[in-house]
Amino acid sequence: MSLNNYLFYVILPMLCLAVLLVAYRFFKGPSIVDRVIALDLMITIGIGIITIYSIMTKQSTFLDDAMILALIAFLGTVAFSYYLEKKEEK
Amino acid sequence: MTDNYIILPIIAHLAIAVLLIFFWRKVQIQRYISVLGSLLVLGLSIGLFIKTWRTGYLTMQAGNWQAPFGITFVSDVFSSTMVLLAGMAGLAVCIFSSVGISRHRIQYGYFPIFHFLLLGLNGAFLTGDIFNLYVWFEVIIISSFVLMTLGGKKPQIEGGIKYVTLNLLASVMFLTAVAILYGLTGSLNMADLSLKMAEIDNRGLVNVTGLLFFLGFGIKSAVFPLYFWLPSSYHTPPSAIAAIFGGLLTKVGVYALLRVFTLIFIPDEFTSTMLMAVATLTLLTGAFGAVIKRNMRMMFSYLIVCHIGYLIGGLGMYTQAALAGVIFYLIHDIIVKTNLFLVSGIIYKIRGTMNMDKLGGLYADYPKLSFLMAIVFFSLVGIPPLSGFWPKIYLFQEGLATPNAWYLVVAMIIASFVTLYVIAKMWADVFWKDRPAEEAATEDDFAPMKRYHRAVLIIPVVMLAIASLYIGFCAEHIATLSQRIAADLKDTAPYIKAVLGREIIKP
Amino acid sequence: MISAVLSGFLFAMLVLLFGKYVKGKPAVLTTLLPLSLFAYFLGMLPAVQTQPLLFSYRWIPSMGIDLNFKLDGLSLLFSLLITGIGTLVFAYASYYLKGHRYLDRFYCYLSLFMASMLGLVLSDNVMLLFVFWELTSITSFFLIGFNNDDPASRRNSLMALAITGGGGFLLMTGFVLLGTLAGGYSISAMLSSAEMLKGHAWYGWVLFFLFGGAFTKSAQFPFHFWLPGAMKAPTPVSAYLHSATMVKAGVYLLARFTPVLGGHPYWNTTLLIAGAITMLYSAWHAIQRTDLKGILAYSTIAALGTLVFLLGVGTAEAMAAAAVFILVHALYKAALFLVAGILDHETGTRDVTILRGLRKVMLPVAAAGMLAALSSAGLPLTFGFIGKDLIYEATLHAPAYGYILTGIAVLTNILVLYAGFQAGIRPFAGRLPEGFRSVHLPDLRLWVPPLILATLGLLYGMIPALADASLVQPVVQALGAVSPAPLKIWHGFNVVLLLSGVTLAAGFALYFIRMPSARHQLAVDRFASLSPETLVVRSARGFSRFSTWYTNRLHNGNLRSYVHIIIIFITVLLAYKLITGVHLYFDIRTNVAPITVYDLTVFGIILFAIWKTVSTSSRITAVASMSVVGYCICILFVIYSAPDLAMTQFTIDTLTVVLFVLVLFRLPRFLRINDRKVIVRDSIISGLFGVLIAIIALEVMNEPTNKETSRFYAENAYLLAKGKNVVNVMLVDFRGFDTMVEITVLVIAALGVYSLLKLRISSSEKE
Amino acid sequence: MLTFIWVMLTGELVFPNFVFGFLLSYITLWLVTADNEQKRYFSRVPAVISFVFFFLYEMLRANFQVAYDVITPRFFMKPGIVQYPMDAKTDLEITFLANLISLTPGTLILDVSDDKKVVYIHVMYLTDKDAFVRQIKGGLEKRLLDILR
Amino acid sequence: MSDILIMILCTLGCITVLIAAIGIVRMPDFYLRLSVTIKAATLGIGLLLAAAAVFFADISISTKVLAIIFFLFLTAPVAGHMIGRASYFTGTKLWKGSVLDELEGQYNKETHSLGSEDKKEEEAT
Amino acid sequence: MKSVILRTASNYLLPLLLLFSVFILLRGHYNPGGGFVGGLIASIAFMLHAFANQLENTRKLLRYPPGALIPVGLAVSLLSGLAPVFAGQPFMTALWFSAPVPIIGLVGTPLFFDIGVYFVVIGITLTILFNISENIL
Amino acid sequence: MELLLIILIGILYATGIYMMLRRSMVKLLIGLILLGNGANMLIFLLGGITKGKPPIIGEGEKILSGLYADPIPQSLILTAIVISFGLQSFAIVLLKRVYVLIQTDDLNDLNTPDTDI
Ligand code: NA
Ligand code: NA
Repeated sequence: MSLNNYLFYVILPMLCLAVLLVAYRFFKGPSIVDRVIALDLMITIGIGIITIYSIMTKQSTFLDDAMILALIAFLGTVAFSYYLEKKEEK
Repeated sequence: MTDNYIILPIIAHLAIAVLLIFFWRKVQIQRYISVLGSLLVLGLSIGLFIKTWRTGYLTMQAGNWQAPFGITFVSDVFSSTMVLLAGMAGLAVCIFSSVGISRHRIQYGYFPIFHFLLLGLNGAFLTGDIFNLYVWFEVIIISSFVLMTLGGKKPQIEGGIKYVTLNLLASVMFLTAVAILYGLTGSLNMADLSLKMAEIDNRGLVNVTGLLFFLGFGIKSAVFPLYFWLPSSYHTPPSAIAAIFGGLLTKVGVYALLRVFTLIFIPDEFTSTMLMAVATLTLLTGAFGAVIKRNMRMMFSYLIVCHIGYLIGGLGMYTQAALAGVIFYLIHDIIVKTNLFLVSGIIYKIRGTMNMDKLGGLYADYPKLSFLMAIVFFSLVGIPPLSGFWPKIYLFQEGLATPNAWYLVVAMIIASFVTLYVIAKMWADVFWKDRPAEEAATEDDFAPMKRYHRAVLIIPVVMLAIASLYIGFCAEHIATLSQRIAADLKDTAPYIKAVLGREIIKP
Repeated sequence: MISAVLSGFLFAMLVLLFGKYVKGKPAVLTTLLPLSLFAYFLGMLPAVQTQPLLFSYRWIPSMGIDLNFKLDGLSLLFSLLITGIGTLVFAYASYYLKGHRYLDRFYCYLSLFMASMLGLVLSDNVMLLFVFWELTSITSFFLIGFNNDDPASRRNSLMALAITGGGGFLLMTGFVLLGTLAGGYSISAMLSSAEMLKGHAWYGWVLFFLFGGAFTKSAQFPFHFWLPGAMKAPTPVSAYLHSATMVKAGVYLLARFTPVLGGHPYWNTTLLIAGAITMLYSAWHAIQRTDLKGILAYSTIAALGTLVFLLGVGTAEAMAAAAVFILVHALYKAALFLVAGILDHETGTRDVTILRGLRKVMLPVAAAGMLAALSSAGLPLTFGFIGKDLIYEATLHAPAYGYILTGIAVLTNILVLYAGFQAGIRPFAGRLPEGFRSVHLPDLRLWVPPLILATLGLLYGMIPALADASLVQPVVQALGAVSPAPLKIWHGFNVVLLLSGVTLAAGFALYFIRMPSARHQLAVDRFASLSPETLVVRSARGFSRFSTWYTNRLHNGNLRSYVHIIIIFITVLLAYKLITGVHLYFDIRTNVAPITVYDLTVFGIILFAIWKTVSTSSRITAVASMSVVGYCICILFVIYSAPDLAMTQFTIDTLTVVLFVLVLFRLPRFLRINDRKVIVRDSIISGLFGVLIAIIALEVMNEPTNKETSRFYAENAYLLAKGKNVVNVMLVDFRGFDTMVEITVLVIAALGVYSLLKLRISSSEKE
Repeated sequence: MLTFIWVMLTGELVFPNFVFGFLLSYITLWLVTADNEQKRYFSRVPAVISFVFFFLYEMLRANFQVAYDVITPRFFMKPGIVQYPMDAKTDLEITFLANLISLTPGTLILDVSDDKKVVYIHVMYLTDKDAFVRQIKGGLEKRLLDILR
Repeated sequence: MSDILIMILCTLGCITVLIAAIGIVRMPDFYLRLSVTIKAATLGIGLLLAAAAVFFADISISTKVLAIIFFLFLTAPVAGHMIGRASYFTGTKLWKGSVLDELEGQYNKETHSLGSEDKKEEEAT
Repeated sequence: MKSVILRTASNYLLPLLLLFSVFILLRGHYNPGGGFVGGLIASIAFMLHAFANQLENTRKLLRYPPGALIPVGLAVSLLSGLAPVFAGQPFMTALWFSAPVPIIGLVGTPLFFDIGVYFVVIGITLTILFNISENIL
Repeated sequence: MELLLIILIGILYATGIYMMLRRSMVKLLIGLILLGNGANMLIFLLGGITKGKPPIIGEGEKILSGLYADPIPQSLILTAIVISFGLQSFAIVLLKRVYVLIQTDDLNDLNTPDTDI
């Protein structure tokens, strides 16, 4: 089994399964914090998918996207936690 | 042949705006820069107009990338006329604003944004690239959003939200249409599109695309039933802002419609009929609205809607004479509608209200000013030989000559009549009628102003009034101009040749 | 010629600018303008006898509109009336409005009006004519509303403008149509295509529009009612505009176009019927009135009806009669108005039930009034007699229904006679009441003008030849007919004379039997609800109500309903176009990328995220779900080879979330409004819209795309533009201008955000 | 800190730009930081490496435990929030400690008290609180502080 | 050879991620979910990235990968801390099987300041 | 938000992100990136700092209000577009220095244009973010 | 895949409009954002989609050859995204102003009829 096939038929489906599971949590909630961490995890797995995809297509360019994702997803989480605290304060 | 002169009216506004941002909060300096800058741009626009008039077409391939690969700027007589008009209206409103806009608004960026708006307008007029046009439209939209809500009073915000929402919807339609256009042709250059669209076999799809453009631009030009944002919002910002909006914003939509529907799409029978039907309803809707509104600026807003109907109707008829009428009307309308709102600004300054029931006595208090305003009002009505009259001849003529356009003619008659009536009624109420006694307490902010300041408010009105008198009395010039533009619009081959630099034989 | 027309405009400007000098004594000097013009036109008399004079100046040649003037008999007659009566009215007004605050404006309007009227009658180009036509309407508006603090004045001026202005637009349409059919706007040129026009399928429409203009201006039933209302204007104005000149513009128009369009059954029948109804209706009304100006107004309408009626008869005799009657009526009616003005001015009332015996205190005025009244009655030796004779002759010799027509004419004349006597004689007859003892003869500027007019009427009546060759014959010629016979005082004993006798006898009898009384007026007022005026006012109110309903219905302040309407409109149009114009097909098998598991995953998540965005009741969840949609799109961008896009979309989505979060925490929870109906309706609308867009996308995808441009970029990005990331090269070089504009957008947005957050305007500032 | 930046930057830009990287870092730092105490990073490289390995080992070990719990149907967890008195004093120390604790599966920093004396740790397998505290103190925190101080 | 290494790294990373994903679905309370996810994902993604580094075998790409891993390791726990703290404020309850909550009562609801007194040692929930 | 951990982390992330943003900016012509994304990343860095350290401190750190970058950036872009005009070329024609600069590669007006974009984007994003979060951060 | 994208585009447009028809201004903004995404995807789709070959000229090559993604839609979308970001941030701030004025984001509270100003 070549690397590409392995990635395509084994790794990617597993990652997709993982994302779907996390997405399930995102949609189910129940609380907003659950959604936030689900979102965070989805982005993180997204980084993984992009990484695998860049290996598959031999395009290292996509790793740049992975980098940006890694850097900025953090801001989103911080913003959400900020929201939650502020909302509580009110 | 490439000529950098074309983008001078664009760059100048951008440079002025940047300069003004450097002088953030320096109210007095900003006033001077802005007025001088507008003057400069007007000069440049005149230059551009003369150059274009002589040569027919000027092009500038930005970045020196030959069309259709780069972004092309084209100045034909039509666009240079529009730039010229924008320059005139811009200068007038700019002068007016330097006194008519409170210093707070100036401190918070009124002038830079004003120039950005004009920048957007000039860009939209001069670009030869459909996506670039979209971008310019966004400049116009965002600066108008800002101007609309500058100050943040509740009515402004209320109007602003409707304005913003519906205009964004228009942008989406525009973008959708651009997407489809690209999907069909792989090109964005309008001249190139003109050729490539003609080659597409699936005419139905081409027409659908045209329809999408119509919907996008239709919202911006406030045609029925896409006009709602206009009467919701135009009465809310300060008059100077309303003036530039009323004069130019809807017109740029019409400009785009004219461009797109002459260069890229040729209206098929359905589109023509639809345009005429829409025009009819626009005329009527605007007229009905104008009849009942007692707030002057609201009434003017409805009149804007109403008169857009003439323009769209002329486009629907699609003969050279009808297009000439549209152009003539456009020229007249830009000048007069701008002035109309400036006049309302002065009235507001004097009386502190726009409600006609509360207004009155202006004729007795300000006879000379009233006379000046009368010129504006009756130009709008089109009392011959004032400016609004002449284009109607073209439009009526073509309306009668076009088969099955009688309803449009009826609507035009009704619209003309209603305009006459509401303006006369307004004249009777605002100028003739005595001022209601209970309103006497409201102070007149105009009379106590320094003579110089008053002059600053009046001069632009005079300028534009002279312009509209010129349009009326020297109608020959405007008629020649309109006919030339209409001929250009009908025969696009020279335009395409000027842009693409090669001889084109259109099927 | 052009200077003759323009001098009035110029003068108006001068008056406006140097108004304060006009207000005092020098006011009477304004008379010099009409006087000199009168002299000028008088000098033209001999020249016009043979053939019309043409004057041409270029104005808007590219629209076929030039300053073409033509002085023929018809226009000369009107010009003389305009300037002649103008002279007298200018003089009269200088005393009548002595010391009025706005005397300067008055003269401004008046000279504007005079100039417009001159232009109107001299134009040889329909569009030019229309220009002046509208100017008369608008100056009339200003003159009727001259006493603008009076609400009735304002209302009536509006009414007059509405009717004449509305008619004006019809006329314009007619002219445009005429111009289109005839291939030009020149009236002279139209003469040559008269036959073609009459045979054209649109002849009826031309007439419709033309009559629309003429009837409204000349106050034909049912558009007559603005004219009595117009009497709110100062009396000199009424005399000038609303009796002698402007209202005759419609008649002038009809006369002018008789050679072009006349002679057709449509033409004649319509004019006859309209004229006849107007004559009878207004004559009847005239005798019910007690207000001097009311009486005169209605009798004016009757006269206008008569003129239209005569044009409708259409024979050469009728033309001659019309020509003479124009002059007759102008002379006596203007005189009567001026007299009425004097009475009003001196006694303060215009009520004929009160005014009595004033001959004792103002004999010259009484003389003027009496002469004018007699002329209007058509007593022998007055000009009116000749006029009436001609009318009867014309009706008797009419091609059809001669007796009926004659009957109508006689009846009208009896009533008009009565009305004329009421206005010109009754106030001076009888005993002078105590109250009027102090009344005295006014300044000669007031009483000389009517006297001149009335005397002229007598003069022409005694020596008809004076008017005949120089004035009447050229008119008849201009109307395209050959004058049957010279004017004579005495035709011998014939039916016409008998009719005249009957008219006079009946009229006198009526005068002595029937005293003016407010009761008559009241009797008429009972039918006011059926009068055309009421109908018009009612329908205007209905129109306004409808407008209110329509406008508020559509523009109800509710953003959502706007979006609804817009989207429905878009959907309907697109759907129609797609169904009718596009051959829908799609071949699924060719040229599509296979669907992979990650595609499906992303797609599935997007769907769920969208669902969540729509269905959640928590704002923050909606925002979070929306950002999921955005992130998934990023992944799609990555998968489909757009790394730059993915980056940008991702950063911007995150920033948008941050922005939302910074704003949202203040807001309460979502409103829970679960109106099922609304939701279902909205879903259907938006669903349809989405389906349409999808179909369009599908169809466009089927079309082959031309990749010429993108190939150029691919091949030249590095070689010419020295960059390897083609997208970025496009952004900064190939299409750098877009980027330039794009950052400008951002800058504006930032400025807007800043000012929106920081600026608070106090509501006291008036901008 | 500078080192990290520098490594990253040179790595990306392919070699011959020591100067540029340094300049850029310097400018950025000048622009940005007021309280960056200059320390001798280079001497600590071996300690850092050994720490990284220790940490990776810890992480893997804990991961397996959690993984087992996650995929088997029954939960064996005894979760709880523990107050952990820190030895770490400076912000940097606290941050490092907290991050590392969090990165270890089964434990998660919830917050640091305002007086910076204790951290609150959410622990998945809290059989014995004192044992847990001791384990952290002796292992992770000690090694970390060794490096940082 | 390197293919094998890549496969192994990928598989490990992938399993870790999957476990985290299962964890986030299965875990009974928020803190537990947070706990399992943050680092599992970090580790898993780290492994995947490492695979990429091996695959491209290029110094510039390796440093890029290192940078990403570094960022992840730096930010993920901080993010976990932020969200965990926020969730405690919003009153997210602990699982009924939890044995101890020493944080309870330590927060000042108004000022969000956090005390450190050791006051509730015996109160296990 | 009062969190020691976040504060510390953000203090270290800030220079890192800034550097990264410059990096993204400069390499845009050859790889994904460019002035726009670069600018956004820089602003995100500052925003993160503001979340952790109070807005006031971030402002102090910046010394100048971020809005000041707007006209500067716009002017840079505009001038780089205008430069070829003075050389007799159409507006926005790319002019390149003949010799490549070591790290960046070829230097030309498009690069300056991109730098202008970078500054403008930082300026506007921070203006928006800071103003909207005033009094709440 | 194109089919899925088309469905997605249709759904984005539909939900965008649907959200615009809600009473809450937040939903309205979200609707506009979704519409924007839809339009972007439309450009993306109609420009033709290609997997795994970004329009970046490889190391040592001088032109983009073989199969590559069309750069034009990408640059158009990029511009469109950025512009809509500007518009969105303005609109979000407008939302904030609205809250200050009426303490909620219910559009029904923003219907003051014909204010006299
Ligand atoms: Na607009
Ligand atoms: Na208009």
